[in-house]
Amino acid sequence: MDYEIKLDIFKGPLDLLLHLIESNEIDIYNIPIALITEKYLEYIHTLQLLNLEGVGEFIVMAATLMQIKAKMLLPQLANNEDGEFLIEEDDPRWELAQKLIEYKRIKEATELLKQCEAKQAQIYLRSSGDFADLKIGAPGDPLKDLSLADLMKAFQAVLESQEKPELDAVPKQVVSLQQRMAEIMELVTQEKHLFFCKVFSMLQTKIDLITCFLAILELIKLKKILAYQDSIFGEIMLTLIEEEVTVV
Amino acid sequence: MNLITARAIVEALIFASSEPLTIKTIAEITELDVRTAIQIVAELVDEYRHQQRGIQLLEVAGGYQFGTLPECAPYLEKMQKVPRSSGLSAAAIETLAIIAYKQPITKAEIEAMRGVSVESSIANLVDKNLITEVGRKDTPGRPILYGTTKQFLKHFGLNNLTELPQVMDWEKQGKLNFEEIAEVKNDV
Amino acid sequence: MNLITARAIVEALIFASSEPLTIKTIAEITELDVRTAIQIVAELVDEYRHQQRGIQLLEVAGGYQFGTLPECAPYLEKMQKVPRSSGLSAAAIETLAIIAYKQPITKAEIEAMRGVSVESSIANLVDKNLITEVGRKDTPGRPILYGTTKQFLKHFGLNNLTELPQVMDWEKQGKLNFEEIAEVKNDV
Repeated sequence: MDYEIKLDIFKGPLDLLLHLIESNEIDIYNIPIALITEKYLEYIHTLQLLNLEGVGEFIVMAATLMQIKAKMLLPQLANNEDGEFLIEEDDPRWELAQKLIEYKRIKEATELLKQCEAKQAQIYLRSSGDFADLKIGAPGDPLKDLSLADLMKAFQAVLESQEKPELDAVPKQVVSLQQRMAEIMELVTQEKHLFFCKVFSMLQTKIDLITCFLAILELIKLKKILAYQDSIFGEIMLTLIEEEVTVV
Repeated sequence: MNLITARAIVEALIFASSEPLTIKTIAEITELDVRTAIQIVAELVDEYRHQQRGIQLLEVAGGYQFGTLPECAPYLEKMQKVPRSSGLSAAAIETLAIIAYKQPITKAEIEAMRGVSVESSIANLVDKNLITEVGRKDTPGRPILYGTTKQFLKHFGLNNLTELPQVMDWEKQGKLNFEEIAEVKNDV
Repeated sequence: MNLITARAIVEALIFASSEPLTIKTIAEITELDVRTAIQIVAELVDEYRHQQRGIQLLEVAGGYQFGTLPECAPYLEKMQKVPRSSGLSAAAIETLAIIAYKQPITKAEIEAMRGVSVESSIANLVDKNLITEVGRKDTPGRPILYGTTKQFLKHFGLNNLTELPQVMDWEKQGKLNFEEIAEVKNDV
């Protein structure tokens, strides 16, 4: 149990390594690789005994450490044929040191971020409570508050907005298409700009509605009238085509 | 805790609470006696009322809660309708709904249903990885067919599209209507 | 709409919005010009600051939002009906720190820096909407690039990424400057 807590403390091999370096007051640019490897392996051994998850990553680092240790044992001249001084980058520990320094900064950044979080946690925002109806989609997650029911509702709304005339079981012809067309022509001539929905407002039966709709379509097709909208969601208007005007 | 900070605390409590806050709870949390709590709340109600604010402190369901002034409602409604840079607009949701139920579907087919251009809705939905190109329709111009993505399914917790809740059998009804309309036309 | 009611409306809008409200949106809804909107918001911020209230008007994630004073936190904690965001695991916050300071960055790059797999951290952070895909890196396999979200700014009480606290000698190594990231974000 005790070790499980320790594993949680070290967020990874670099974290552990950094801990070993700092607790032993070691210069990050001059790591006594043999000593550190030994200490590191000790810790890994305990982890393995406990057979905990995430040990693999610690073992990869152990292998790296041992590789560095081996390189350190090679005569330095092997890499330095021209007899120049070793530059820092040629030190087998260079890369590890860089990683550790970078990781130290990450830890610092993490600490700073945690402080921001703690500070922000002191500030309570208004709970949406009463304003559920004024919910505004959260950024980043476009679907955040969108449920399947909302999606269905949206689709239903589209369906309902569709021309969906239902017919009486036995269609009875009240006004013929020709008659209706003539009527509409008269209306449009009178009013110049006629609301599409107004044409239907006087009609009662479904069959009348359909006939009327077909009459409008027919008139549009014949280029007698023009249907247009002022804005995308605006009312559909009907107007008389005087001469040659493109039909929408 | 002097009276001024007590007032601030009470204000903060009511503000942050998801439910109307009772005097009893306020007194309990602030460790004030009930009479002082009542007095503080009354003062707050008054203050908000007389400062021509957009917020008021209301007594609701036996507790206190902040709310906006009724006069501001038209603006709040407007806010709801303002398309947010990152959320989906009502138009985009509608387009998404059509694609979900009617896929694969072309832009022109969606536009025919919605009656408006869906160019930007589609771009937005593709961008958010909710819909994607699924092929080309075998009609002149070979228009792009759109369908929903895996991410779409994931969000709604669906395993596949057959799990979409049923909406009244519209396809069938649509056809039926057209046939009937055709009949009417023939009768003319 | 005179100035006093405009102020009330702006106050109501910010109050009712569940998200920080930008000046742009405020101006749009109220039909005020941007300068007037800025002035009104600044006045409101000042008013709240100087009235010893329990609520303050905060600038967060590029917008304005009401929040309680930190001094009230001990009392709010006592209140049960207050939803609190769940904390992040130590591993997740470390991954998040790397992404915040080094964005845009790929999973492999983060793993190289942390020395451990960050698969689950990333899934967790994406899930919490703190990070998101911001693009693809132009390298073999075109790996996903991650960046922080507006929710991230909100969670940490930052107005924008330049407000991230400085880490010595670190920012310089970032591949993109923050203004560029901000631009990319706004386009998403």
